[in-house]
Amino acid sequence: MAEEFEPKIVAFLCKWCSSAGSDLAGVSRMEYPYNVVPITVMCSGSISPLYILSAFSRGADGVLVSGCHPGDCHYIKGNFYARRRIALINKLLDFIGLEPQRFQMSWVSAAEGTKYTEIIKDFVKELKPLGPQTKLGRDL
Amino acid sequence: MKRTGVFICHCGINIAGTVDVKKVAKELSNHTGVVHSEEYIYMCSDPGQNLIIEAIKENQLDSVVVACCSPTLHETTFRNTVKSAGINPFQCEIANIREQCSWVHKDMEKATEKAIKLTKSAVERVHRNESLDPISIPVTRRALVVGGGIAGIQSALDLANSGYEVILVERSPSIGGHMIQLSETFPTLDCSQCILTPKMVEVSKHPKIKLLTYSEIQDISGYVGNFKVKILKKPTYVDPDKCTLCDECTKVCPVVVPNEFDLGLTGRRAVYMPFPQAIPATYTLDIKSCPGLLPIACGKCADVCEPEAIDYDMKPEIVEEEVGAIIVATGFDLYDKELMAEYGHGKYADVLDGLQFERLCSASGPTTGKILRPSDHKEPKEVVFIQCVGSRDPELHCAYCSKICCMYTAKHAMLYKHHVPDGQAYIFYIDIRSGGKGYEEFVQRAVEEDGALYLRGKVSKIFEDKGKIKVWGVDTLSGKDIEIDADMVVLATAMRPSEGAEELAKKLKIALDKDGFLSEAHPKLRPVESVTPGMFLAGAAQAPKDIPEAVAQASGAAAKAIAILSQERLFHAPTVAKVNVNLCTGCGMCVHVCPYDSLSLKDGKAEVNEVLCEGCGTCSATCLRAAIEVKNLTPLQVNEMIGASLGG
Amino acid sequence: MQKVLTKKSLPQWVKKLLSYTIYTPVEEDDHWNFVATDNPEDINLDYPLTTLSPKKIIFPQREIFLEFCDSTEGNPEVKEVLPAEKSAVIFGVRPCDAKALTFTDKVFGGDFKDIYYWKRRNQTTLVGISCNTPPYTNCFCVSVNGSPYSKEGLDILLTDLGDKYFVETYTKKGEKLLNLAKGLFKSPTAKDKKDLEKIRIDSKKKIKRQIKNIKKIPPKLKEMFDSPFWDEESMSCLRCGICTYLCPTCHCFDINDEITSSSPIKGKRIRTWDTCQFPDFTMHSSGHNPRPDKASRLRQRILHKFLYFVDRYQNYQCTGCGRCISLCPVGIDLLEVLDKVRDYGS
Amino acid sequence: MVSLEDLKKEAKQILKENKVKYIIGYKKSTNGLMPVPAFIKEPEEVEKLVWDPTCVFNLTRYLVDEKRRKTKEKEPDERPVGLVVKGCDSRAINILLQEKFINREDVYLLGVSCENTGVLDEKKLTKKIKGEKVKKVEFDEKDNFIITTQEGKTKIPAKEILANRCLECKANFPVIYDVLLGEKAKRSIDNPFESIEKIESLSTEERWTFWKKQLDKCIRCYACRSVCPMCYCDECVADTISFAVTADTTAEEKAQKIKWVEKSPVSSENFIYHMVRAIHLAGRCIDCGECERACPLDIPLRFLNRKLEKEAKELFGFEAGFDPDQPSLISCFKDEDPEDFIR
Amino acid sequence: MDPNTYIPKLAKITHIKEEVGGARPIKTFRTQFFENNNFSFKCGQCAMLSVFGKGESMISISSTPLIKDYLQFSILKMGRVTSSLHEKQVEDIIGIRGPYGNGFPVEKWKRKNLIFIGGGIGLAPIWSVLNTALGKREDYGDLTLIYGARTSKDLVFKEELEELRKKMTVHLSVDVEEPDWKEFVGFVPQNVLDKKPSPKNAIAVTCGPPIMIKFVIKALEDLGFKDEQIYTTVENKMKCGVGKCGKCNIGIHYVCQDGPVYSWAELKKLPQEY
Repeated sequence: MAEEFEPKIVAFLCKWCSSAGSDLAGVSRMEYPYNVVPITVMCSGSISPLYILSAFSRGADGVLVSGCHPGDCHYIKGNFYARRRIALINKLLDFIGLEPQRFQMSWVSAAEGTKYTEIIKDFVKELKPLGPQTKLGRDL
Repeated sequence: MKRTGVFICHCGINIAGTVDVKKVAKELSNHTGVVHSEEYIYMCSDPGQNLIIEAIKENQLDSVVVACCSPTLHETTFRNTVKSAGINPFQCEIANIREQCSWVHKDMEKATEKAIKLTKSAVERVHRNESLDPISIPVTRRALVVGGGIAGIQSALDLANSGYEVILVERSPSIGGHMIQLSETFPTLDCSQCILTPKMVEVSKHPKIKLLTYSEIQDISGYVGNFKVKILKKPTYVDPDKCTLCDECTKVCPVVVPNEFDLGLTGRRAVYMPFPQAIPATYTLDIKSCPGLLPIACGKCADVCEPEAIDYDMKPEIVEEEVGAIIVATGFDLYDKELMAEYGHGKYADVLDGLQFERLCSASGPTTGKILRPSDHKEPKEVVFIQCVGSRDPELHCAYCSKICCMYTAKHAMLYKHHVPDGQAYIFYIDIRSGGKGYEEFVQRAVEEDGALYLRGKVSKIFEDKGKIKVWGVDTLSGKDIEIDADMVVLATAMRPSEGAEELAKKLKIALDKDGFLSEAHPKLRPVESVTPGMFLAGAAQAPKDIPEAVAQASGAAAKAIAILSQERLFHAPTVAKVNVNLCTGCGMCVHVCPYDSLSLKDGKAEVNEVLCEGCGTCSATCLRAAIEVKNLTPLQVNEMIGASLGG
Repeated sequence: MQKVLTKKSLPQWVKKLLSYTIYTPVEEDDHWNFVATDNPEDINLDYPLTTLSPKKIIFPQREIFLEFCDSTEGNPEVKEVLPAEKSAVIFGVRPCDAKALTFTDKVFGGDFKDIYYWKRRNQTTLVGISCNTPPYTNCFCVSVNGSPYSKEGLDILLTDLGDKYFVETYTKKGEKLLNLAKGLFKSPTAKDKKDLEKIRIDSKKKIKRQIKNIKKIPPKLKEMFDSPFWDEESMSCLRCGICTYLCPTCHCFDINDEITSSSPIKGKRIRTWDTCQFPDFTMHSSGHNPRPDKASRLRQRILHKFLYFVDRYQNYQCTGCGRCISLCPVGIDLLEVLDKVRDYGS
Repeated sequence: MVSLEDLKKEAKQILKENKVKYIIGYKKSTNGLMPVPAFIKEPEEVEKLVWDPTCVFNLTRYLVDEKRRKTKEKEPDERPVGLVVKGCDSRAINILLQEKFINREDVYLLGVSCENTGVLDEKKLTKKIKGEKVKKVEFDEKDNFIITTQEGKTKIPAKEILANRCLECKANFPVIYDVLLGEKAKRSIDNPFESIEKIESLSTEERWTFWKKQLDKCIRCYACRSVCPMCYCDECVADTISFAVTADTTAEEKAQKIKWVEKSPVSSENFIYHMVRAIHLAGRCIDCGECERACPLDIPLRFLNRKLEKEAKELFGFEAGFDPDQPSLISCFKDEDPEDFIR
Repeated sequence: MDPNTYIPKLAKITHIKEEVGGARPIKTFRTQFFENNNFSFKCGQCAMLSVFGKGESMISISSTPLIKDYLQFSILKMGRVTSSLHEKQVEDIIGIRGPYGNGFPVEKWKRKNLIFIGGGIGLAPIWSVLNTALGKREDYGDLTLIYGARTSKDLVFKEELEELRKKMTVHLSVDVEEPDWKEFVGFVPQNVLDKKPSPKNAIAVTCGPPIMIKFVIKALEDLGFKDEQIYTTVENKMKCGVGKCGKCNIGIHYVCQDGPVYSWAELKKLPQEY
């Protein structure tokens, strides 16, 4: 039997909420799939659409962007800017025909270890049937 | 190419139990730019740290990655370690292979693979880290306290008594806040005014405290250690220096408006003193209710004022102050009665809220301490107290618990019984929360000594019928329907952030939580700090709390402020934004998005005020030209980290 | 060798050539392009002009030179990557585009032969089609020593005689293609030859656009290097790469390493087209740029084609295809510029 | 009706009065149907100016060149540049003002209204008239163009030869100008995003197939960004070389230029390039359609920008280029911005 | 079949010397090929150095062809490739292809006096000719070096220059005054005018920043040098090294093949696009 496809996910997590929330998942020993590799950034507002495109270009099967809930931003309003920016890139990715499941955004607070766990579990579950992302992957 | 050392911590079996640390070390030793790679059982231990120091010296390392637990735990530890070995602390990065890896995965092979990616990602980042030195800034050694309630008073006094100048700004004509309205306080039942007024007097007399009442914060700029504050001093139209407190003016004033101090149970004139012990002790002409100054429509008060203290030409004044730290103690308001129509509050005169009942009980109150119905001035014989009005009701009102209502309702029941020994107090409650020193005993006393009847359940209907307030409810313990013909109903309404707190928070750039209270920097470890450096929180502005808690937090905030003010210079994280002027076109989009006003345009190029910048990087993601980036987490670094995270 | 081939037999001939990769002009969204096909019926010789010339097959926009892998252990591995060995036939090559290849032949030849170019060049047979009517509004091949039935660079030239093609072979490669389907080709009759002559004379006449006195242009250009003329003429230029990328004679390129992994370093060294119209083309890494503005870049393009190349290889580096004129997004008209050059100062 | 004579008169006047450095307008081409950009310096040259529905170019792009030239000059001529702008072009002016790329006093805008029509699509027109030389293009006010060729007059319904963008245009007259020629004609577009909706209605895989086929054609001649008035960056993030280099630029800085996009014109890189361009134009693209027109391979690039224009409108109520004082799309937010896509 | 000119041969770095530190560092590298070291070149020629993953850079060979054991390159850290070359260590492997270009016509210069005039990193190509001349000392007349840099720290081959004084005339200069500097202070062209080399039977070879070359040539002309007596090198962007990619094209020349060495007489005929 062929080995099951294991998607590669890059998760951009803001330092104060989502990264702390995912740490909490760790502290609470909540198990979730290993497919995700997190990159902690200061604020979801600092996530440039270029990062997302770069991740897909370098072969990510899925990309997650996660920040503080609206109103909870450590930097007051960074996540509001992120929400706009990410909405646009999300629409664009969908428009060019990337499977919508491959790009997700979430609000995960420092207390939501469980939510983070659930998000990753569901993400992996949704990505598996899609197989590898080859549309934007760099093929030089 | 940098010479990087990689150190992988076993964390006992916490990491090594799931991650093949030897394999990680081996894989990393082959990574470009890594000249040393080893693992050890506890990197954070003294021997572990020494191992890093030794390796740095032996291999002339110029950068270090420690693969261990979350950077929130030991980043500082290891940065200090490398510093002691002569490397700039910013040349050390942490790969979190515990919380993000070993603790959440079981399959050793896969977890090891992920740990390698995480560590490589940190290596790629550290390869491009700049050596940075903290940014040093001078400190203005004065403080601002916003809000003159008990929390603000306590903070101001603590600061002043430590030798720092304080500017205390209060929006109403007198300090004292809600505490000065209370009759007695739980659990000791000592007189609220008696314990507060000495502090208020101390504030007014303190040489280090500059008190600005009837004043509001208009604008704030600057940063920790160096805030510039603009305070709007509203005109009182009464010169306090001339006023002799003769009270002639109020006698002639033709206007009567509800008295805020008595929560509308009494009236006051347009020119008034809020309450007898008001600090500052002076009169205020309330311009909103005065028939009009320009042109003078009435002028009676001025006519009778012998010392000519009434000054209709008084203008708003902007006071500018420079301070190093700010304590926000803007307190609370009670939940708007308009929103609580189902309890008949505001509709039936004898349905009161907790604060109104305090005034009824107070010797200085409208009834001089007699508990009488507002409607007919009769002594109520049956009083229903209802807890959790507006609190703990996520569907319709506030989701949170207002925390103090259980205690003050018990106090109210007790005070009522003391005033009306033949009366009966009924208390509807969901459950009783009486955590706190002497609190549980206090509630028991209300039940046992003062016969308060606790009914577990919710009130379903309140309506007036033949001079009685009918209260229908259910006792969920017995399952029986309850109907009480009450003479008075007292609602323990929810505490809300005080009106205007949101607007102030925006000016101060302090985040609000979902309920509108001011957000602390960390719920456990930094409960009195706001997310904005140099700004601290005290009292009910942050969350519902009782007097001792408010006072404790106020002192805590003062201590935190003193920690800043006691230093000559402060140090600010140097991981701030920097502009590539060659690429910047001066479009100003970054200036627009910066939450800290740290960016500005100068000669058509963006410029960073490093002291204000918190390094969030929103500017960098906004810039279309990649002309601005945050040091040590640049797009190049993130891009390389993406590559490493995907195993290439 | 001269033959005739009935139009109906064309697919049959192509069928015999299926061991080759076969390219033919195909219409896609309003423009024509050379596309590989294995269906003989797809061959279309009645088309205007492809947007990109067959240069893109011989000298593809992207060519992998080598693959490398450099880990921290051991020596870097470098692997030469050569074009696949596969003979190809391009049908429907316009004479101007074929002639252009004779210029790139010169550039990619010389002391250092470009083996990537020559491998593709040598394994490709070019089957041309005469332009009985100008395929493009801006055709001017006649002005630059070309003709609508030029054989330069071609292995075979077909001329449409109505129901058949007049077939001429000029090389062994061309003859080989005919020999694969000997039976289909007949010897031309006298009438065929006469028809051919007539069509050819007519076809030249039909070309409307031209440069008068082109010989005067190179000496004029030599004097005009420092002229403000270039500033004026380049005002509307956008510094895009259309004129050069679409030019069948332009050959400039860039070489870059493109990596797929940074540790170990894995990647490819890749040649891509480049153009003198891009500002970074000549920019030194110090930031110094010998051709810093649009004016100097437009001048370079014109001078290279109508002066330097002439001096070096005794030919204009232009075959009169007209692509740069028709597709310039701001309507810069090469012929108008050259007219102005010729008349400049007089 | 825009009168060419009025335009010439105005142009002549401002040149005579030395009010402007020069005027960027349209003149007849020596070749092809469409007029070409004209840079008029002398009052007598004004006669060259033309204006009719074949004036497709967005001339605001030349303000980028003008600014580059000006920064190099030691004593720059501070007079404004005269510029002929259509409705869509004028929105570009607003964006350039919004982004402080130009100051209002840098330009003297000769606004021309498209009134009830728009500009022609060269390719559509060529097909209709099959190689004949066009002598005159008029609009008969009844949704038809009258095309005069040597063969005589032909009447063609506007819808059949108007540029695609004009069929969905919301700015048929200039929104900012110093002089306005023609009427501020009201007109209604049934569905301004009709073309986009067609693609949106495809399935994900169909959309992918569509775009893959289109973007695989790209030869990275960069005409799309060269012709775009919004692509005025000195150094594009899609470039692999550092452009904005001074003597102080360190070798590291140059060496560390990120390669978001490789130079190879392969599918993945073409996609990233065009998506980066689209995302950078979000809230800035004013739908002048120049990228699509300039593309030698007819890639429908306008759809990418148009899609984000649609989303900006629908999600955030944002329309670019109508108000130079509003913050740009991604440097502002509303509390109620949609977040239904966020978990 | 013709060799594939684009494929570099692997070579090991055998020696690295830091010549200049600071913000514009220069390092000298010596390399040896893996397989047969027979790489014959003429002085003044260049080679294309590869760092895999970064690209290629055209660097002039600063060693003399008389030495067969190694190739020497002195490299100023400038961009992507040179930066990564600067990160290389001894034993690291790079790619080299070449040699490219015309080289100095040293054979024609026999029995002439040679004056070398260099600025900064411009000494690198001169170094090759200079050492060739020194190696065949009897073939040439007087040898003079006039060399300068911004500061004494920016001079390359500092130790070698001291050795050189024993064999030929060496005039050094720095742009601005500095303590302990006993030689000329000022720009190289001024030093040329100060030292007044004689044009008689002489060839002047100058190399350095474009602005320096311009004024050196002017100074030499003032001293009576004829156009044919002045040689310099042109440094244009190069990618292929074999006259095809078009980047270094000036007029009918491709600098990588037809240059980089030009006499002033030849260079004058070319458009000023370098």
